[in-house]
Amino acid sequence: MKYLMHYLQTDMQKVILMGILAALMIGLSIASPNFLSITNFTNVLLKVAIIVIIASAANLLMITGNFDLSVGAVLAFSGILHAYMSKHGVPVELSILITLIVAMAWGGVNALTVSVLGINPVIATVGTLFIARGFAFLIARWDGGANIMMGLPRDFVDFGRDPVFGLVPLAIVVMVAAVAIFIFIEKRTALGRKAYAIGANLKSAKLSGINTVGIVALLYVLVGLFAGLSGVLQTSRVGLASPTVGKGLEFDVIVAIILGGTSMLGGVGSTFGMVLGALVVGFTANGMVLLGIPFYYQTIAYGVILIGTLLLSQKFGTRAKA
Amino acid sequence: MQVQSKLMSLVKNQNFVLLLIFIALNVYFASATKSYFQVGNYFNMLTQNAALLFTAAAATLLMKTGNFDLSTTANLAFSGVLYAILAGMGLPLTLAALITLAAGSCFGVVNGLLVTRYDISPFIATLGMMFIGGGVALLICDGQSVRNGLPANFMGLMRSEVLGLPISILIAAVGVTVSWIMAEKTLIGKYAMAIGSNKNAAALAGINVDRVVMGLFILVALCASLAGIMTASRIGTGDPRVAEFFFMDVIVAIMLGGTPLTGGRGTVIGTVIAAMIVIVIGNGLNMLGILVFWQTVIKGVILIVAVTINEKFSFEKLRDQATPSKGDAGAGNGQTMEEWSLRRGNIL
Amino acid sequence: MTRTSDTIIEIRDIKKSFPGVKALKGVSFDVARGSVHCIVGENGAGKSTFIKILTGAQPASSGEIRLNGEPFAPYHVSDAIAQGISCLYQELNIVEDLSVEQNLSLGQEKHKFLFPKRADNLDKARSILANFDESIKLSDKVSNLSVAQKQIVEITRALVTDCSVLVMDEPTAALSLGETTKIMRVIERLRDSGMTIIYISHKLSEIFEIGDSVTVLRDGEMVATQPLKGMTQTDLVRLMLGKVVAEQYIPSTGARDETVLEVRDVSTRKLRDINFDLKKGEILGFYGLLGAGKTEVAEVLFGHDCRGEIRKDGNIINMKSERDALRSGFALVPEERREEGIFGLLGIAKNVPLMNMKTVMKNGLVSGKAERDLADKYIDMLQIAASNRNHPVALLSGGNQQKVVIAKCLNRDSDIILMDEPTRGVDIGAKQEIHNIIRDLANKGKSVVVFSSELQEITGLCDRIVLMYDGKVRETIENGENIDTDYILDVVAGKEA
Amino acid sequence: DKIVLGKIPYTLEHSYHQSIVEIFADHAEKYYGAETIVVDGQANSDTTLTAVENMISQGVDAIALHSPDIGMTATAVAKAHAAGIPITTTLIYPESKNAPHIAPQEALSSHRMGVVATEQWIAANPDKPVKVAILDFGGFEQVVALRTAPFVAGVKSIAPNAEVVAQQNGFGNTVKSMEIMLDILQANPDVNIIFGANDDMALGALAAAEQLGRGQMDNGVPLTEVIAGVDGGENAMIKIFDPSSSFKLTHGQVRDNARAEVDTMVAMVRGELPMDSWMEIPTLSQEIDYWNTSLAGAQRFLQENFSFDGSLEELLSN
Ligand SMILES: Nc1ncnc2c1ncn2[C@@H]1O[C@H](COP(=O)(O)OP(=O)(O)OP(=O)(O)O)[C@@H](O)[C@H]1O
Ligand SMILES: Nc1ncnc2c1ncn2[C@@H]1O[C@H](COP(=O)(O)OP(=O)(O)OP(=O)(O)O)[C@@H](O)[C@H]1O
Ligand SMILES: [Mg+2]
Ligand SMILES: [Mg+2]
Repeated sequence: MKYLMHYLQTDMQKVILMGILAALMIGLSIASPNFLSITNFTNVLLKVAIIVIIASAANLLMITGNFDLSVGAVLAFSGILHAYMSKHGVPVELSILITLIVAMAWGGVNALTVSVLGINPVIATVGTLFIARGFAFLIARWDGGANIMMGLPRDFVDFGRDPVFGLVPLAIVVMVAAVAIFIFIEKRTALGRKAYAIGANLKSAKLSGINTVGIVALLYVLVGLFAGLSGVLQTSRVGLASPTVGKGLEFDVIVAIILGGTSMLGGVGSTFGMVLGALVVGFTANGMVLLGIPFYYQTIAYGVILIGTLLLSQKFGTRAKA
Repeated sequence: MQVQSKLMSLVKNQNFVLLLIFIALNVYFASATKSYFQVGNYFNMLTQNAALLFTAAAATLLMKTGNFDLSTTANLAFSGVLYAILAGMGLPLTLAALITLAAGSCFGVVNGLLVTRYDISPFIATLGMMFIGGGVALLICDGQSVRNGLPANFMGLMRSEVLGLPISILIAAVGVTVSWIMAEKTLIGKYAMAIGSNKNAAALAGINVDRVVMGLFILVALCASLAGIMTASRIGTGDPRVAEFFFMDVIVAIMLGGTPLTGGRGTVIGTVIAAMIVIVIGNGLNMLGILVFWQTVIKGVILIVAVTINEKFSFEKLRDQATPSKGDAGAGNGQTMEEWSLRRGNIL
Repeated sequence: MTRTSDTIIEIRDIKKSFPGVKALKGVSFDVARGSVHCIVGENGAGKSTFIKILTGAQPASSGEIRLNGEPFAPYHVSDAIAQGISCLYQELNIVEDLSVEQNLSLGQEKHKFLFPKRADNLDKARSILANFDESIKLSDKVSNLSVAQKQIVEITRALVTDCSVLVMDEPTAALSLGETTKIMRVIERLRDSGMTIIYISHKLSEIFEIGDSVTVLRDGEMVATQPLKGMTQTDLVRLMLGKVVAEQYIPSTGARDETVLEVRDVSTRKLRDINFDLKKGEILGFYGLLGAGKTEVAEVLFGHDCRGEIRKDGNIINMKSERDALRSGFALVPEERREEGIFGLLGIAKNVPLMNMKTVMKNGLVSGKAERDLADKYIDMLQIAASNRNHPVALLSGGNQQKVVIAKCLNRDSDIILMDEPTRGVDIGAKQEIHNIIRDLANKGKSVVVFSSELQEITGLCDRIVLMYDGKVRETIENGENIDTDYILDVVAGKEA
Repeated sequence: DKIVLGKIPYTLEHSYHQSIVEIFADHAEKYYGAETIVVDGQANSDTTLTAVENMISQGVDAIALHSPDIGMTATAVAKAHAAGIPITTTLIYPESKNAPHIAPQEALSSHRMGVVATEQWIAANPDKPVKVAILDFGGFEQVVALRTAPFVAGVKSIAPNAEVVAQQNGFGNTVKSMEIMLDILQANPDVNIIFGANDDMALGALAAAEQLGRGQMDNGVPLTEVIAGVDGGENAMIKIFDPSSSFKLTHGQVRDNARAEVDTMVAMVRGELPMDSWMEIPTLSQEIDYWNTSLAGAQRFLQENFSFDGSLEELLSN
């Protein structure tokens, strides 16, 4: 009981998110007869999976006080690269491997500019965004079109579509794994502890001998890796690689993270909260399409949820107010 | 002696590097394509980007306080559509513009309230408003651009000239100058800087932080709204999907110009030069006939390189690095209790 | 000395609670016009909280304040300023990115349509500033000043404002003797000109020097308000802590013959040819006035660039970064705890192990139990006052934050511990504890270097004392029973011997 | 002197527009020795107008504009005319109607697709009432006029009781369309005719259907639904001629459009055509579907319009 009270006090935002989620579930099951079904939940999870996979790494990155706006572009680039290589004779496994390495290299570029050179993450990662996105289009063009679909080998799509153990789609398995890994990192490893420390006070962290540059760099590389992995999963599932995918994904990722209670300045936040944030966004979008509401209301709803959740947690959260 | 020290301080100025980059780009484009270095082309660039220039200049003041506005694109689209709707209803254009500005400034009021009164971080508050405003813009015109019943002089605003200069350039010049005066000559600039550098200190010094921030949010919203009116009058229609990347351009210009996201530093001049760099690159690459995808790549590279040069190798920085100083990392990382409560989720 | 004895401020039953903490539990006292009214109490007693309420920086939960007989409930700092209450807060509240001049007038500028008018009190500011430290120019950017200089700028700012009540929360914590004395003189002058001053300090000598009456807070409650005349230091300490502490130099028990550190001809832009040795089990003190270069020495030993030679255990070491220094066996308690020491958002338990994660790891993983045990160990050892070990450190009082920083550093278990102003802003009870800890460390064979601008701390604690002046080591002396403080003051003030 | 033609495509992010630019430049070079300058409009009226202005200041001889917006088109045409530069529009024309317009007859083909799709569905599933789902670009009126409205009209001409149960913005994007179509099919499992306002969206809809175990035909006999798109690129064509996939119809026109643009522009430059009078130059947007188009026809279509150099048959066989 005491623990519960404590939880309510410190993690109001998560409680509110759970409340919203519950309200969504109840409301939608009443409003739409087709809401409560395994396929629908699978659909929502599949959609949310891409966001959550990237956000699990990006969340810890944001806890250090940094963020990455290039994830959408890296995702598109990776999808295209993987498709391009697979189409031109590289075995799918090898192609995935190379793609992931290249995706980490994109993360490496961010690591270099932001962490090593100390360039502001907004500009630096927007720069990467432009470059990666530009090359995504160029690769598709070199392949002779605006996207790559034809001539992809069978096992290219099988990778994304075959369920694991014949049950669960791969993307969902990867999502669960990513979340588990990062909850573990966050709770049980020195890396997690140090990431929080870096976000809480960079200077203190340096003076305490924490390898601030290295840790932030590592997280950028991981975010790149996860963005690449998402790109591979997505292209395989859709069976088509398009350089236009993932536009605005960076905002989806950041919104999920922030809804979950992570501070953009770093120091606080949790993977679990991020998952809740992503689910709220995912189910809202799902519900609105189920109910046939035009897309601009969806945009508005997105904004209202974002601001509303924070207002609510502001109001009910017991916060040390100055 | 005097001249020399003046010169030195110019060279040490961060904006000097930006200016060099700007000049270099101009020289390159002028030599690479004959259609670039022409008065008409410069007029074009300025007219096309007048709104960006004055909005970025005003938003520099806001960014100096450590706040920023992502909802400018939404505001621009909303205002353009609203202006066209009002004009199409037969309202006199001046009245339509005034009503639009009033409505557009509501973005600033809401942003400001969320940030100051409810302690929501500017990122979240204005991102939320970006979604909401963008949705509303589409909603009021049902997703279709507004052009029915527009009066003949609907585009008059952007067509008229004063003393041979397109009016949009004049508006930009006036807007930039006003922001510059506010930043450099009035207390607003100083207060903005103080708020961004150390909000607590500013508040404890008796500055009404909330009022300054609120005022600047409204100022930026007014600029974005005016930008919407100008864009509508330029393209001759109220288009809800216009200028998608306006907010990004504004923020990139400000940050490239030397104002960090956390505020406390920055100059309007720097922003304007940086904005001109971004504008010139876009125009020049088009003139060179470079494939749009390569343009994207080149823009990214230039962005990273420019900001690296600006942040790492400007003369001012080199001098600072020579002095082992312990004060530099401090800004923005202070940890008073007040700040803590702010940060715990509110600053997001 | 003309003193009107009427009351300027009446405080009635002020209460303030924060989530989980009752910071003030009903404080009532009167402040006499034209007096210097001191407030003392342990760290976390609620002094700063009270000041914030008085000056409108925070609202009270309940209670009433009357100013000149009128109810006074400032909603914002500017309300208090408008009523003639000017305040110098405990934590540095200065805008790094502005110049000294801009800081001095911040928030108080006279203006016409927001265009500032030329300040007329600039000359006054300049002369006050020059009185303290001539090297500070009005055009300097504040971020280029040292901590102490920033503090002086803040004091000057408080002094140039026209006010009838001046509140000062530990103005001298960062200052050395010279400046402190000057501030004492200024305060006396202001009081004589009729100003009321509310003064908070952990340095009791200051309280006795200038105070007229004192209010003692303990744990949010008011213990006493009484005139200082006739009180002794012991009386005051007893009121504050409920016990008596006395401090005097006790030499460390170790042998002190093994040299662990030799510093030879170390120079930086500020330091010139620094030479000294450090023995095993020794407490070495660095003393000097503001800007003498103490912090700079600490930084050099903690991995900053320098010329010259540093030998540890006889081997030359070459440190390029803080991490190198830590690896070479140094640990630092930095001067600015808020910016360099604590992780404010994190709880105590997460702060403590950060310099040495191994102490909470089991099989390569962080063990929650080890973490809790470690935190409890230090909370107990250093008597950190916190409601629980997950209490975010930013919400602790200044002195307790300092203890967390020390705990973090002790946990590193380094051979050589550098402590820059280890007890700044720490109450005298806690200071005693910290000193005991330092002595313990030395007795266990660690070497401690203490950099302090407080002479009492240096003479009460250190075995040997390095006297610095203007970036140079003037002299190194042995501490002992009859150490000549006047001589020390002459040396560090640069007087030729 | 060499003629310089300015071409402003809607956005180069889609293969349709990439192809049009390619054929345009080819044709201009081959037949008229003219040079082509391409500036991307990036699907944005602001950027597109900027491109027009810059081309005017560069002094091109004529401009071919594919604008995203009707109102802006009028402005662009007026600006070009004021500078004495001939301009053509395509798909989206200004209400001012004062310049030649290349008009692909999309509405006809969209209508016909509606008819064919419905006929096929009803023939195979006479007992299942027709339910239509549409993915569009979020309310662009031109898309309504040329694609979605005629398609629905075509459907209704066969099945008067047909119902549009869902219409959402697919953002012209395969992945987004797939996600949205999953939700649509969840809410309306009885949807049996799906129209994507371009092939990318139709492909997204197909991917969604496939994930749900639908998207299938029995040798061209509709089992689960019929999907139609627009453009006719090779990605779509492969699905259309795969007898087991439910994406079966599309229409498009690239070559004739591009050529008509170039021919009109050059004629205006040479003074053979007035530059400021309305003229509609129709081109056929060829309807292609599994049931009525031969593989050879499709192969030819791809070659002519998308510079396709492979063999459709070969692609289909593996
Ligand atoms: N914003 C806040 N939120 C929560 N607790 C607070 C806050 N501010 C102060 N406290 C708590 O109130 C108590 C009183 O703190 P205060 O800063 O007034 O102490 P102090 O007497 O000034 O101590 P010191 O001598 O160390 O400066 C402490 O326990 C502190 O942790
Ligand atoms: N951030 C800084 N930038 C520039 N100069 C500095 C900075 N910090 C200190 N200095 C200067 O370096 C000199 C030595 O400073 P240091 O901090 O080592 O002195 P100190 O003896 O520790 O005194 P204190 O801490 O009391 O100021 C001083 O003259 C000071 O003005
Ligand atoms: Mg205090
Ligand atoms: Mg010092």
